[in-house]
Formats: sequence, structure tokens, C-alpha cells
Amino acid sequence: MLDDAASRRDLIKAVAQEVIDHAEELTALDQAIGDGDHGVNMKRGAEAVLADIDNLAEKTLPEGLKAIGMALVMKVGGASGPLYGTFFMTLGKSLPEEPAPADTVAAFEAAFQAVMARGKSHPGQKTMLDVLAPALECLQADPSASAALCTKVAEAAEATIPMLAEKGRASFLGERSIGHMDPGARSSALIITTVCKTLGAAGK
Amino acid sequence: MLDDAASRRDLIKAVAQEVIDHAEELTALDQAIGDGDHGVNMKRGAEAVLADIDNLAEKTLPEGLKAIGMALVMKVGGASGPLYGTFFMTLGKSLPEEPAPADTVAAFEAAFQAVMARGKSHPGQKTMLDVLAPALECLQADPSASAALCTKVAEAAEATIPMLAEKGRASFLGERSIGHMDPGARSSALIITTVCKTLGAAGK
Amino acid sequence: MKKLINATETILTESLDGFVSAHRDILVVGDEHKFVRRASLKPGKVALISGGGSGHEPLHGGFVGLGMLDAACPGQVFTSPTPDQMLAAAEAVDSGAGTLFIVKNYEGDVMNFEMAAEMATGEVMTVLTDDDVAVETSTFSTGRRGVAGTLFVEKVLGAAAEEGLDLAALKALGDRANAATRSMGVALTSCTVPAAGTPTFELGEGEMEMGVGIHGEPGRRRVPLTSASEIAEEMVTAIADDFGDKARGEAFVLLNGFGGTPLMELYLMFNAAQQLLGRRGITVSRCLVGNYVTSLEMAGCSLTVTLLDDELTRLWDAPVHTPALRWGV
Amino acid sequence: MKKLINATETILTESLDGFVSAHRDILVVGDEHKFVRRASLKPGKVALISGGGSGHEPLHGGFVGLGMLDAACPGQVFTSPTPDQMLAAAEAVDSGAGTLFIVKNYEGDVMNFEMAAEMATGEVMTVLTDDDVAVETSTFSTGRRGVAGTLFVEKVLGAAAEEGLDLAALKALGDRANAATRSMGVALTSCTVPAAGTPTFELGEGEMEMGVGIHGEPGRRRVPLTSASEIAEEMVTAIADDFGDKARGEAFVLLNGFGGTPLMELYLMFNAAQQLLGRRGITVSRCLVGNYVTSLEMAGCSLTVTLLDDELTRLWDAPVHTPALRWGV
Ligand SMILES: Nc1ncnc2c1ncn2[C@@H]1O[C@H](COP(=O)(O)OP(=O)(O)O)[C@@H](O)[C@H]1O
Ligand SMILES: Nc1ncnc2c1ncn2[C@@H]1O[C@H](COP(=O)(O)OP(=O)(O)O)[C@@H](O)[C@H]1O
Ligand SMILES: [Mg+2]
Ligand SMILES: [Mg+2]
Ligand SMILES: [Mg+2]
Ligand SMILES: [Mg+2]
Repeated sequence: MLDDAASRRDLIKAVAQEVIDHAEELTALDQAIGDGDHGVNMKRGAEAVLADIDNLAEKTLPEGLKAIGMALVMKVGGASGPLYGTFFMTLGKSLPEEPAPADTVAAFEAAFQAVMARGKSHPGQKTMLDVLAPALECLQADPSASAALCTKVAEAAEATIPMLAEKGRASFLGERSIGHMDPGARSSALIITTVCKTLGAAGK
Repeated sequence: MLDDAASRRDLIKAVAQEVIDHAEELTALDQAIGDGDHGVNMKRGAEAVLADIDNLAEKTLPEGLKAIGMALVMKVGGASGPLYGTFFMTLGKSLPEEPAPADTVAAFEAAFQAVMARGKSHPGQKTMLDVLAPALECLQADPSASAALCTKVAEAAEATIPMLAEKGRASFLGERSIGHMDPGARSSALIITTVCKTLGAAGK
Repeated sequence: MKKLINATETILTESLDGFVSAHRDILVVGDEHKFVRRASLKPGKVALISGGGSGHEPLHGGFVGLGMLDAACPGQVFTSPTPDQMLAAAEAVDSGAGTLFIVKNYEGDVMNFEMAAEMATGEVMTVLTDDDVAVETSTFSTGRRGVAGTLFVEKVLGAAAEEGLDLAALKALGDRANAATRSMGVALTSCTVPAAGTPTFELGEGEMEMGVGIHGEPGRRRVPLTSASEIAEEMVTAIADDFGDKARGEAFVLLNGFGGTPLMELYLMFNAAQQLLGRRGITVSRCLVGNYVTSLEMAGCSLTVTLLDDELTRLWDAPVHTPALRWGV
Repeated sequence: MKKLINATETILTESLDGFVSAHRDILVVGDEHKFVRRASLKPGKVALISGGGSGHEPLHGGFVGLGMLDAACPGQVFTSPTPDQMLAAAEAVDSGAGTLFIVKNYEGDVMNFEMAAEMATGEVMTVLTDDDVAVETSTFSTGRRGVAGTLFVEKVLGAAAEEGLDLAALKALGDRANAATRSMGVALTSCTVPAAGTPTFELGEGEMEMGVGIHGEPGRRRVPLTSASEIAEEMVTAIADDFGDKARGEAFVLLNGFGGTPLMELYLMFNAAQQLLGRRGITVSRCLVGNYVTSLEMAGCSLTVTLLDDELTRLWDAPVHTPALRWGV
């Protein structure tokens, strides 16, 4: 899986494009309970990754992920930059060059822990962690259950709607944060779903 | 005519009240081709006059007019303050204590000239002068033709609509000043009409 | 209308109370709020007095202090002050060397200051500013408006008065500074006079008012909103064309916000204007970017260019200590 | 969206070009517009670096210069800058005495500065500002936001660094200044992030957002617009209650405009706030009224109160020469 540059390139391309295509939706979500830049931020990161895609695809999977993480840290800014950056950098650091399914689950868990450490946060606070946590559980239950994972993350993003934000800008809203989907949860769901679909379509 | 304090008081009251009642209309006219304060300015002047009405009515007609003019100069500001102030001050300076109709016409003419001098302006430039000038003509033709005067000034104010402004803020608009009534023309018409009606109603 | 006020009748006095209190180290307010003046006057100096309708803050009150104005008379919003205000101010700050009125060329201001000058006892001269090239004078008899360039005139006159220049020389200097100055403005939104309660004009979502004045009075023409560079180009062209052959050498530039435009955009406009001026041989050697001559909350900006000579540059650089401009002290 | 721009992608760089050009006597811009810094550094002085999302101008770039910051890192509009910016800035201005980051307490800013501190080679300490009492901390774990009070912290740190205070002492001073500072804001209109193109929030004609942040992020509650005095009362009460027993004595007050409110209204609000503070035994001995920590073109204002002691007052009064604050030099 992802053992040649072309397939890595396809995956990077698909995920970046999905983020760019949903930038306005993410911004609209952030306008409701944040400061209205999440889509713009993620798009800037995705464009930076696309601009360097050939180079990134040439790298080994771990090195490529680290480089993507660093690009996000240096380009996205805001809260999501360090968080997604940390996620991908840790993923890269934790994966062997030719990962078995169990390695992927372990790396995902390490990356999830690193995001919690960076954000001083945990699931239940209406953030991207509320998508990453169930995704991890799902992977732990069955690393190859791609369809189940897609369903799970979509539900998890929806499930942030009735939550009360305790982290991120939405937390300043208190009770008024209830009733809106968390933008970071939505972007996480988009990314995970696209990864699943792209790998699934490639039959991998 | 106007030879007792009570009748002078009634006249002052009627004119000031008419201006106050039309403040919003005058402001709206000034918003279209000026800076949106003519009604506010005139109202401020009228209120200052009302606040001192007993004192003003006690004075002789010439002295009362001079005092009204001075109050307008010191309270109205803008272009209309010095112009209306000059008009009433000159009227007061030019009238004898018990004016005959011819004295009134002469005083009106003097006041009209003084406004032109103060404003460095003349009729035809889309200003209050375009009401004052036909009013003077009308008075010169027949000093007692009160109904004709009322019709005349109303028409004259209307007639400023198609004019191109060459004085006052509206002049900055150039061609775009065409199609709107001049606010100062409207306030002049209001004042003259109210004077006629009040004196007429009092049978004087 | 959404404003931080208590009542439209008391805006001016409440605001002035806050203003003089915030700057009580350098300013005092006159009886009945007729004027604000420098707390400490310089004996033997010509008194410089300006004023005009309120709503252009920091102009003029924000320019009262060492090295600039001695007093400023605030009228109601967008309405010229009245002669009693100038008379009271002149009485309070005239130290015997005469008084110079600095008046923006609007008929209301001109007539009210004129009446004050006629009534004043001491010697009075007047400098009229009329820097707004948006007004195409030839067609009308009112002449050009005095707008943001007035700041430059007040600054150099203040410096020269501090140096001891006499009344006639100051009058000549003021006329010269004004003659070296041109401005042009654009509005993206209207403003609302508090007592009127509704916007002075309406601009569509995609429109701008090119050549707007500082009272939200309409401008040259209403056109579709274009890019910052195109707007800067139109302003620079109008100003440079008006200067004609003289348009070259060192200049002072004021990129002035009307109140509702973020500083970020003003610096962006300054950047565009400076480049365009450079291409025409005008080098910006002194500048100011910010909200200095405003129209309440109107969005938009004006560009002012003054062609400098050594004397004007030296007077601009001279120390100043007012609420809105301060350096060298 | 009506803005004086060319393209949303280039606003920041074009604006920064104009900014450093207008202030080229005191500032330079770093490679790739990563930061702006003082043109002349003081050897042996602790380097003070701040930064944050753009759109709050003059904060922070406008406070770079003698007696205040050494460098500021501008992020995209309302978006924290990235660690490479702080690293590049630190490299450019660190003269060996260590670097102090001054960071407004927003998770984005905190995390990005934190990553920069982890990656930096020299010694780095951080002062977090969190003066916004609108955020009722007890219920949430993010803590209070850093808002307009940051200006005061940056000013006194700048003065103390100029005097030669070492890194640890500056960190302690910054924490103390922040702890003595409280702010509260209100918005009458929203603002529009250029890249988003639509207003961040919608407020009805008769509504205001009480306790708003400086990013147009919603506040404590949306309530009907009331009078200036009532708004001032709510702000003063929130701040004084939060100070508790300490709420007395001399204070610095910043009546800060968010960008779209005329100076006239800001002075009026200052007047109201000063009176209300006076009744509670707080005397305004130092103040600033104007647009200093803005949210693009948002209408509204914030009140900041810092309880002063002799050291803070002396440091506030010390000379400063930056684009937005200048005195004593
Ligand atoms: N401490 C945190 N831990 C986890 N996720 C967070 C945290 N703070 C913010 N987020 C996520 O980041 C998203 C906002 O990202 P973005 O809008 O790009 O940054 P900013 O809030 O700085 O404007 C939120 O929707 C939330 O999912
Ligand atoms: N030079 C002038 N001569 C005669 N009337 C004038 C002149 N300038 C202005 N006006 C009159 O004054 C009116 C405007 O008054 P107002 O709105 O109160 O003052 P301002 O124009 O200073 O805001 C105009 O409608 C016009 O009739
Ligand atoms: Mg955001
Ligand atoms: Mg008017
Ligand atoms: Mg007016
Ligand atoms: Mg943000």
C-alpha cells in the first residue's frame, strides 16, 4: 500500500483537492462559532502541499508525511496548523517504511496522542479530536474496515453539533456554541474519508 | 400690524413651529444634494428663538427682528445660519417701528441684497435666493397680495428642482444636483408662507 | 443608526468632555464648549484658530497644542461653528500679535468665520484651504473644498508661528502651503449624521463615490468599485494633472482614512500611491498614513500630496505636541 | 465586501510594503514578509517579539520601535502566524540576551509560538496576555483571551527591556502587568475577513454583541443596543468586579476603537467610563483613546483598565518611538 510515488501522489492530490473544494463550507462553519478562517487556513495548507507534490510523493511514506506535517505547520497558522501539522509529523515519525495494518493503527494512536498534547485537549470538547477519537477506535477494532470508518467519522462530525465547546475559539461562546458543527471536526472527517475512498478505489 | 407683543409672539411661534415641523423634510432634501443637516440646523435655530420668545416678543418689531437674526447667526451654523441671520438682522435694521407696506418692501429688498452680499451669490444658482427673489418681486408688485405671494414662493421652491446648483454644497455635485429641490429654497418658502398665513389669519 | 451615544443632542459636549479630559495635560475647554485651546499659551505668538463642523476628528481639536493650533471651534456634526465661538476663542488665545483663522473652503465655514472676523476687535487674517481637486472649479463658482490637506497647512503654520513669524508672513505662508497641496478622496460607504439618523447617501454593494468630500457629500461620479491600484491611479492622475508642470520632486503624502477603513487597507493604498507617484517623478519624503480627517464612520480614503521645499519640510519636521500628532517633544 | 484591495491573496504583503515604507526611518521588513523589526537594534537588550493574526492594526507592527517591540510577526487576517516567522524574527533581533515572546492567549497563537520556542536555539520565555473579562473562565478550559490590554504589556516591557532588565525579570514584569489589566469589548457591527468575503457574524439593526473578542468572534451575549452610559456601566462593572478588592487607586485606561467607530464616540465612551470608574474610587491617571487594537472595520470599542503602581506608571511614561505610539523622543 502506497509503496510507489504515483499512488502516494494520487492520495496527496485527492486529499488536498477535497480540502480545497470544501474551503467555503469550512469557513462558513467557522463563521458560525469561530473567526471565519478555517477553510481559508486549510486551503492555504493544501495549496502549499500541492505546490510541492512531486517532491513529497518521491519521499518514502514516513518522510513524506513528516514533510507534509511540517508544511502544514509553516503554512496554515491558527490553531489548526500546529494541530494538523503535529498529527502528520507524528504519523510520519511513527510509521515504518512498509507498514503493516497494525503499524498504521499504532501510528494513528501516536498522532492522536500528540494532537491532544499539543492542544492540551481531549475528546468531548467539540474539536477535531471528536472525530479523530472514534476513528482511532474504529481502526483499533478493525484496521481494514474502511467503509465503517467513513460512516463513523461522518457521524462523529455530526455528533459535534449538540456539543458544548470547551476548546478553541468556539469555547468563548459558551452555550451558544451548541447547535453548530465544529469546523475542525468536519475537516478531519473530510480528510479521513478521502483517504479511505482513495485507497479503497485503488483497491488497496 | 404686529404692534403688540402678543401678535408678535404668535407670529414668531408659528414660524418657528413650522420650521421644526418640517425639519425632517428639510434634512432629507439636504441629504439628496448636500450634507444632510439643513433641517437639524434650522430646527436648532427655531428652538433657540422659541426659548427666548417672551423676550423677543416684548421688543419692538425692528429690535425683535435684529435679535432673531443674531440668535440665528449664533445658533444655526453652516451656510444657512449666516444667511438667514443676515436676512433677519437686515430686516430689523431697515424697518421703522411702525412700518407702512412700502417700508416692508424696502426692508425686504435690503435684506435680500444683504444675503446676496454675504453669500456672494445671486438668483439662478439654486439657493434660497431663488425663492427670496420672486418673493421680493411679488411684494414690489403688490405688498398686500398675500395669497399670490404664497403661491409664488411654493412655485419658486419647486422651480429649483431642475436647476443646476452653482452655490452651496450642492454645487459640488454638478449635473447631479439637477432633479432635487434646494433645501434652503424650501425653508425660505415655508417661512414666508407661514408669515403670510399667520398675518392673514390675524386679519392683518 | 448604530452609535455609541446617549442622545444626539449631547454627543458633542459629552465627547468634548472626554476629549479634554483625556488630554488635560495640554488642553482646556472654553465656556459652553465653544472651543478647545492650548493649556499654556506662548506670549507674543500669533494665535492660530481653526474650526469647522464636527465629525472629522481628530481634525481640528486633535491638532491643538504646541507647534500647531492655539484653539479649535467645533461646530455641530458637519455644520460650521458659529461666530460667537471664534470670537470667544480669539479672546481666549490672542496675545496681542493678531489672530489667523484657518478655514476650509465651504461656504458655511467661510461665512461664519467672516462674520467673526468682522466682529473681532483684534487684527484677524484668514487662510482658506481648498485642496480638493475632485471639484472641477471651472464650472462652478463655489470653488474647491478644503479637505485633508488642511492638516499640512495647520502643521506648518503652527511651526512657523512658534518660531515667531508675524501675522502677514503667516498668512502668506499658509496660502503658499495650500497652493502646494492637492487632495482627492473616494468613499466605499456613506456615513450617518447622528441628528439625521439615516445615511447621507446610499451606495450600492458594488459602487464607490469617486471624488467624495469629507461630509459624505457626493463626489465627482458614482462608479463600480475597482481595485486599489486603479483607484490610486485615478487619484494620483487627478492630483498630478492638476499640479501640471510642477508635479515633480519631493513631496509630503497623507494617505488619510475617512473613519471606516482598516489601517491595513490604508497602508496598501499608500503603497500603491507611492509607486505611482514615483513613476511620475514625485518622491515621498514625508508621509502620514491613518485616520486624520474623517467623515464619521465613512469607509474610504483620500490622498493628499504637497510639493515640498526646504522651508516646508523643516516646518513639517518641527516639534509638535497635540492629541493626534506628536513628535520631537 | 467593499475593501480597498487588489486581491485577497496579496493584501498582507502589499499592506506591509506600504507600512515599512511609510516608517522606513525606524522599521525594516524581513525576508518573505515574515516579520517587521526595528531598523536599529540595541545590543545586549532582551529581544521582545510579538505577533498574531493581522487585521488588528496598529497592533502589533505599529508597536515595533524604540521602547517597545523589537519585532512583530503578522499572520494572515485573524490567523496566528506560523513558527517559521517567529524563528526568523528571533534570529534577526536576538542579540544574545534571550528572547521574550508576548502572546495573546488564543490557542492558535499559543501553539504556534510554543512550537517556535521549542525549535529556537537561543533562550526563549513567553508572556501570555489574557485580559478579557468577557470570557467567564470558570466554565471553560481555554481561558481568557488576550485583547487590547496587550498594548500596555508590550509598552511597559519595551521600556523595561530598554533599561536593561534581564529575561527572567521581564517575564515576571510582563506577567505582573498582565495580571493588573482587564478588558471588555462591545461590537455594534461585524467585520468581514477578506478571504471569507462575508461578515463573520450578523447583527440586527438594534442589536449589539456584548463581550465581543477582537476577531469578530461572538461575545457574552447578544442584546438590544443601549445607551453609551449603560454600555460603559456594564463594562466598568465587569472589570471592577473582576478586580474585586483591588479595584481602587490610579489606573491606566485604554478606550480602544475596533476600527469602525468614530473618534467622537470613543471620547464620549471614555468620558462615561472615566466617571463611572471615578465613582468606584479608580482615578484615570494615564489614558489612551483611539483605534489601537482593531478588528478590521468592526464598529464598537473595548475598555481596558490597568491598576498602576509607580513602576508601571514610570515605564508607561518612558520614551517610545513606534509607528502608532510616540512620545518623549
Ligand atoms: N485545543 C484544541 N485541541 C484540539 N482541536 C482544537 C483546539 N483548538 C482548536 N481546535 C480545532 O481547530 C479548529 C479551528 O481551526 P482554525 O479556525 O483554523 O484556527 P483558529 O481557531 O485559530 O482560527 C476548531 O474547529 C477545532 O476543531
Ligand atoms: N452662497 C449661498 N448663497 C445663498 N444661499 C446659499 C449659499 N450657500 C448655501 N446656501 C443655501 O443654504 C442651504 C444649505 O444650508 P445648510 O444645509 O443649513 O448649510 P450647509 O450647506 O453648510 O450644510 C442651501 O440649500 C442653499 O439654499
Ligand atoms: Mg478559525
Ligand atoms: Mg447642509
Ligand atoms: Mg452642514
Ligand atoms: Mg483564526
